[in-house]
Amino acid sequence: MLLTRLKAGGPAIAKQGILVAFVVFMIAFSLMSDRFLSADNIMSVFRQSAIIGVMALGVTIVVIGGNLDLSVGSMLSFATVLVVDLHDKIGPELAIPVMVLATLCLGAINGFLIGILRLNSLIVTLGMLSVIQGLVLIYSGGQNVDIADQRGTWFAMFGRGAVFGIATPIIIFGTLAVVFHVIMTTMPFGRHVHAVGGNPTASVFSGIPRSRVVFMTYLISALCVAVAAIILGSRVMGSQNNVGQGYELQVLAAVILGGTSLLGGSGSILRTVLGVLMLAFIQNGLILMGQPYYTQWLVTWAVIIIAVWLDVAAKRGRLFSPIA
Amino acid sequence: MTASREPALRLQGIVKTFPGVRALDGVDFEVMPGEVHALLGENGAGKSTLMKVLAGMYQPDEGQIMIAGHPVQMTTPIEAKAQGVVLIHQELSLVPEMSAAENIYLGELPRKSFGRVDWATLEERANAILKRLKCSFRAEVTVANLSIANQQMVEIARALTVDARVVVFDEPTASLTDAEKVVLFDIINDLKARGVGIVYISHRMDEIFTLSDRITVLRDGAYRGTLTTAVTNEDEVTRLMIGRSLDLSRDEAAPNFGKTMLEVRNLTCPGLFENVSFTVRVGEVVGFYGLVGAGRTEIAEALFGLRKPDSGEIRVDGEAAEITSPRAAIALGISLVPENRKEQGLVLQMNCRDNMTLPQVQALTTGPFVAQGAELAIFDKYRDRLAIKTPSWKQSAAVLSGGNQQKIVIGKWLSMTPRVLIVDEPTRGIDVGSKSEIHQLLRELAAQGYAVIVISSEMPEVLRVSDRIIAMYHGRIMREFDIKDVTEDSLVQAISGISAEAVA
Amino acid sequence: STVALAAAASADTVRIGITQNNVGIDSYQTTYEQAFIAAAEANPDVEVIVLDAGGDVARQISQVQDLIQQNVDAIIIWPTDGQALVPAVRNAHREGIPVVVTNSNIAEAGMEFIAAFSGPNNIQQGIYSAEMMCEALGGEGQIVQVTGMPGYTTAIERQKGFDDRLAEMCPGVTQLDIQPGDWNRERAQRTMETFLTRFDRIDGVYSGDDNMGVGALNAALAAGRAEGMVFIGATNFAVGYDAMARGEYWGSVYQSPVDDARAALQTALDVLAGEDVPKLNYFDTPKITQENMDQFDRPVF
Amino acid sequence: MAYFYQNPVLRWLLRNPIWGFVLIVFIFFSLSSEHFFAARNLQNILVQTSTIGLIALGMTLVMINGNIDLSVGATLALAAAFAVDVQSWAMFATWGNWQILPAVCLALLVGIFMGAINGFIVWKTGVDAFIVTLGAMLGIRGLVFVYTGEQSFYAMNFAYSDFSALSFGPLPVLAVIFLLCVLIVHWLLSRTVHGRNTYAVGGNREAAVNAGIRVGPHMMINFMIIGFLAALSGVLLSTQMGAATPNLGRDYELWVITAVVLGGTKLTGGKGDIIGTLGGVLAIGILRNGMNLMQVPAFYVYVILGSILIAVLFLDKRFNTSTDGGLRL
Ligand SMILES: Nc1ncnc2c1ncn2[C@@H]1O[C@H](COP(=O)(O)OP(=O)(O)OP(=O)(O)O)[C@@H](O)[C@H]1O
Ligand SMILES: Nc1ncnc2c1ncn2[C@@H]1O[C@H](COP(=O)(O)OP(=O)(O)OP(=O)(O)O)[C@@H](O)[C@H]1O
Ligand SMILES: [Mg+2]
Ligand SMILES: [Mg+2]
Repeated sequence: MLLTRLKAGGPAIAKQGILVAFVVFMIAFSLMSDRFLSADNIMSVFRQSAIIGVMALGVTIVVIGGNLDLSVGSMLSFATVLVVDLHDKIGPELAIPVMVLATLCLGAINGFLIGILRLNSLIVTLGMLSVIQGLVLIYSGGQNVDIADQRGTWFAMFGRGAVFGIATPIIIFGTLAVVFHVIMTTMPFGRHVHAVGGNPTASVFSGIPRSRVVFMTYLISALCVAVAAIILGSRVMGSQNNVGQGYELQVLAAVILGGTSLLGGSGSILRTVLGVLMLAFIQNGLILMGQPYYTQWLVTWAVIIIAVWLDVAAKRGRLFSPIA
Repeated sequence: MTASREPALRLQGIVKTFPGVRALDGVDFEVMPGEVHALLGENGAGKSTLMKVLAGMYQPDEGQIMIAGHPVQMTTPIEAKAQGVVLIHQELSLVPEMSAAENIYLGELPRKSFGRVDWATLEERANAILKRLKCSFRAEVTVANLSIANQQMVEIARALTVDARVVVFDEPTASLTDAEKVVLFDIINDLKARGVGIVYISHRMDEIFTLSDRITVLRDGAYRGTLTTAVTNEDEVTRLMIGRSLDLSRDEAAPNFGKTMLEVRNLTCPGLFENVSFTVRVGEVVGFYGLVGAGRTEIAEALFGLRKPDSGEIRVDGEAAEITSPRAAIALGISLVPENRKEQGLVLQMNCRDNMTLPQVQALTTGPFVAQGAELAIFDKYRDRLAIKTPSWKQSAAVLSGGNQQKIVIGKWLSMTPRVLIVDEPTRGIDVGSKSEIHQLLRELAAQGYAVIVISSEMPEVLRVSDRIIAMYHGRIMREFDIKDVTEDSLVQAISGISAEAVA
Repeated sequence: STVALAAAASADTVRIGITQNNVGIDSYQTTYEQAFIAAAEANPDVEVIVLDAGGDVARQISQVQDLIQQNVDAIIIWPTDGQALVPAVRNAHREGIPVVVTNSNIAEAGMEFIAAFSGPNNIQQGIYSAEMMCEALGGEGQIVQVTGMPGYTTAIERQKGFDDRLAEMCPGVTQLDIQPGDWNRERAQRTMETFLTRFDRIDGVYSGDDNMGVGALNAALAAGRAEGMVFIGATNFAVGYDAMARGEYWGSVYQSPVDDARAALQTALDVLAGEDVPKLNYFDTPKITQENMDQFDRPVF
Repeated sequence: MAYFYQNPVLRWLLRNPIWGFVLIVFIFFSLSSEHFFAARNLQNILVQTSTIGLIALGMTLVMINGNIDLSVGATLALAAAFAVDVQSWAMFATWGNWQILPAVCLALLVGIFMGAINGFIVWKTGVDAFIVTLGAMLGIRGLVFVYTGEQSFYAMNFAYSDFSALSFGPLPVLAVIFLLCVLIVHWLLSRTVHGRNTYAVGGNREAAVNAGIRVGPHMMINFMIIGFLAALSGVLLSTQMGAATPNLGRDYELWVITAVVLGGTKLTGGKGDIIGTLGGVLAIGILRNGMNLMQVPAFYVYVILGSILIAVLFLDKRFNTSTDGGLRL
């Protein structure tokens, strides 16, 4: 049925392979666990996915611009350790801007090396992943940092608070998603990012400041990490030196699941949100069903491939690749 | 060609649809052994699509393919090859990092024991083929280092590697020089003499009439008819193709040149061009004519801020200009329609409208947002003006036919309303109708007060659009002709360096 | 972390190499390293070479090779994996270099090649936690468990000790589910949130360390369900100690990285001095609960 | 300066800056650590390099193809688990030391099979290899945990771990196997039709399809080769440990890719060679070893390693002027 529709070019809905996969999967899970679709659980998953989600927004923009950012994981460790550590030392109203600035500096280094010097983004951000991890450890001396007075600080509102009954992390994530979606779809900067990612040469021939655009994508990515760090630090009220370890791949998986092409030039913020939610719901749903962690990994494997496959197949108009 | 013989190839009722496009609508086509059958049609008429169906790259929705009287299924290029069908692609289909020899024998490298490549045999055979094609380079050279023309020759060389039944040439001459064309035609005649059926796609009427035995015309994916070359004429073909006759005359309204808009003095980029000086006035079209590799593109790149000249001066509208980037050039009112539309002109996965407005998107805003209405207006205007064939502005540029892609790029730079418009090979791969429209457009633009530079390797083109022609050879300006004084002979001499001594 | 104290290495200076599991992954290991270096600095006759395997077994094996290559007098290993280090330890043994294993023990097959083990008993810690849990719940209830990083010895041993002892001692306590928290507080918090959605009644939570335990506590507090829930951890961290002081956290196992590090160095020195050292030197890791916590210093990490 | 460019050795080094870098760190560590330049240590470096190195050989093929394989670390762990566990299967109980043989064979087959799955999915679905193998990285690790039940396996038979201590003359057997694989893969890539097709598929996939290369099966073969090499690497690693642990090989994919890119292979495909890759893995191996010997503090190792990665990339960019033909892009 789906197949024949795909073949026929299909209605618009079938082209949103990821959306189809998402819906199918949500239905399947809700049949298997009665708690899955409860309001509480949905809110809880939304809240949990905010940290990865906010980072994924930034990385989506980097990837549309034709690059990768694997340094977000250790950058998150850096930013969280910094904001939590400074919280008790200089107070949250100073800690936050200092941390944001420091994180933006790291983003600027990425942007300089990749945008201006044109070094390969995968390796640069891999190198930065290592460098930043080292910097965190040197900064903290390898010790965990904690906020002493967890109850009495307004810093708590970012990770634990709620406005009109909606958890702040969800509001932050949602707002950023909408803002970035608007930037990417309706503003010149978004067009420039698409162009640079799609064809850097042609972009330069069109007078687009390619270096500056790429530089900016890394600043945005760093900014997202800083926001994620505020949510994380406030939620946990403490930080380990390696809190963000491995997040880079989860973030990337979400971005890819959202259908953003690693080749650059195409992708969508809103679909990244879908990708983030999908990964979060898989994890949540399988725990609700009492499945062990390795089953979660196996299912994630299958879901990633099937969802992206549907997406690719829908765009191509046939299920299997025509390559012999 | 006796009628009793089976056609080497027969396509019947081929239908192929893409989302939103019925690219082929029941096309019939046949080629006899030893026949050169030309396939004609406007940009986007479906010629390349038909040939890709034949070569197993696309699956037809309906219809039948028969090779030598037997129905066949072409599900992959491998099968097509096995059936003796060779397709020389419109867009180069080469691996740039590999040698010419490897590219020629791609997919069927000669083997020794243990699956090793038999390099000696490979290079011997490849060199023999290149020699037949009178190529000056050796088969060992890496393709990336070859000029576009030579890359085209490598592509053509593939036709000679297998015992082909049918060879399809899809616009093989788009980037060849006249000398190379002559060689190609010899090869085609040679194949023909050996009984190979040949499909020849081109937008150049002279070639069609020199080479072909029959002409089939497609229009909007539909079969329009087949003519015998010997008993038809260009006008009839053109009418079948675009539904009207072409006016190929040059409007002889007295040109009205204004002030000097662009002045270049002693511009030098060692190894590429040296001591180049010229001026372009408002209302004037200056044609740069030369062989491929003469350095014309490089001059354009320098004017557009893409290349740093060693010395020399550029003045725009009387003022010395420091052009360090395309951005700066655009700010000065310079537009460049680049030579290579796919690499330099388009963001392929981007839609047509966005491609067209890309250089000005930052200016086309209401508040912080892109004014999409204004964009659409621009797109509509140039789609109509250039007769761009696309189902909607949302279509991604990647799936447009080659000619329509070129038109998008031209539209993109025209919409900038520049003071100096540089077009590099503007009509490469464009159908006769649109070509004549573009020529007319360039003349009109000049009349409206643009200073226009046209770089072209086609003599009729420069002769038709230019007010002045600058002939280049090996990075130097050999001679400047006023259009009234130019003769074909003197032009040919100038660009082949024959008059070099005379001038120096 | 590096100390080359003996600038002019005298003849009676001993050179001891240590390769640690993954410094920086948590405060325990970092504090351990600092304490180890401090202890070495305090002893003028000791020169130490401090390496870190970053959690990678293969890298640790190469580090052992590199230490053998440098002809150190003794090697201290904090195994990333108890099984996988056996051949490396055997090599060192063959080269005549005594090996002291620290913190988490090497597999049975390697015991004959080591000079001594010094460290806590993780299985015993799991047992202690089970006993505390049992006691706190009065032998009845439903609990969940948040474990460390899957596949790592410490995590496995604590879980094993806990599971076995709980089943034996308290058949009335059921474990609803066990999910990993990866030694990561945020991850543990997430896991606990899902537990809270899934189970209407949770009486107790056992976490593989206090860092994760506090994550679980945070989740329960946020859901307003912490009241009456018993939180038990292991490796008492400062956050856990504080939560205990506030009465939110029931108990843990007190384990001092400083003791751990000093014991390891001392054991190595004893071995080198030719003293008769027992094979297994467990240092004491007592239960710490709200009742007896004033007998313990607040952990420095 | 002119001499600099004419000397063939120097010119070669300029084109392969990673080997220049290997040379520099080699000399640096030789001068600064008395333990570095010793036969024993050089053997160690080779053995330590072989783990990442073997996978890097396969990764070179896959990356020249224009693909990537992120699942190698997990495949390595799975193969190691099989290699160690199968030895103790009851059916081989009477085989003595020969029980190692079926275990190793099965482990290698598992590696090939995992590669085949990745390759098949890439071929049939047309989903980017990055995505397919990112999923597999998680999934295969899941299989490892299912198979091992979270436990480490150890080889009862010491003959297994003694194997890694064998040597041929001055070379440890693991180094010999590694170097042999280097030669074979180098031969495969530079001399055979399959090797040349590898470049063609990566250089211009569409052209390769048009030319009638069976691109799908071709890519699948390369995935099987990297699966095999990852499994071999896992087997060799498990002989060094006499055991297999479920977390074995975590992050290896990143190091492997780093080494291969440092060796000059393009992520976009079409360019690269084994000599460069060998330089890449040696560079990382020597750096790691040298920093151990010089007792660089753990926290600084991260910073130094990362910075050097970026620095090498920078130098490579400087020396290998790109193909934009002097355009200011
Ligand atoms: N893959 C595709 N997807 C969607 N539309 C396509 C695709 N390929 C071709 N088309 C459309 O099919 C039509 C025929 O294209 P084709 O390339 O065959 O034209 P052509 O006759 O070769 O033109 P030209 O002379 O410009 O090369 C065009 O409208 C083009 O946009
Ligand atoms: N036969 C050749 N041998 C060596 N180099 C060549 C050859 N032909 C061209 N080149 C070089 O390749 C580069 C690109 O040539 P291309 O074919 O693009 O022509 P061009 O210089 O851009 O000018 P034109 O616009 O006249 O074609 C030029 O810089 C030229 O020097
Ligand atoms: Mg065409
Ligand atoms: Mg040119």
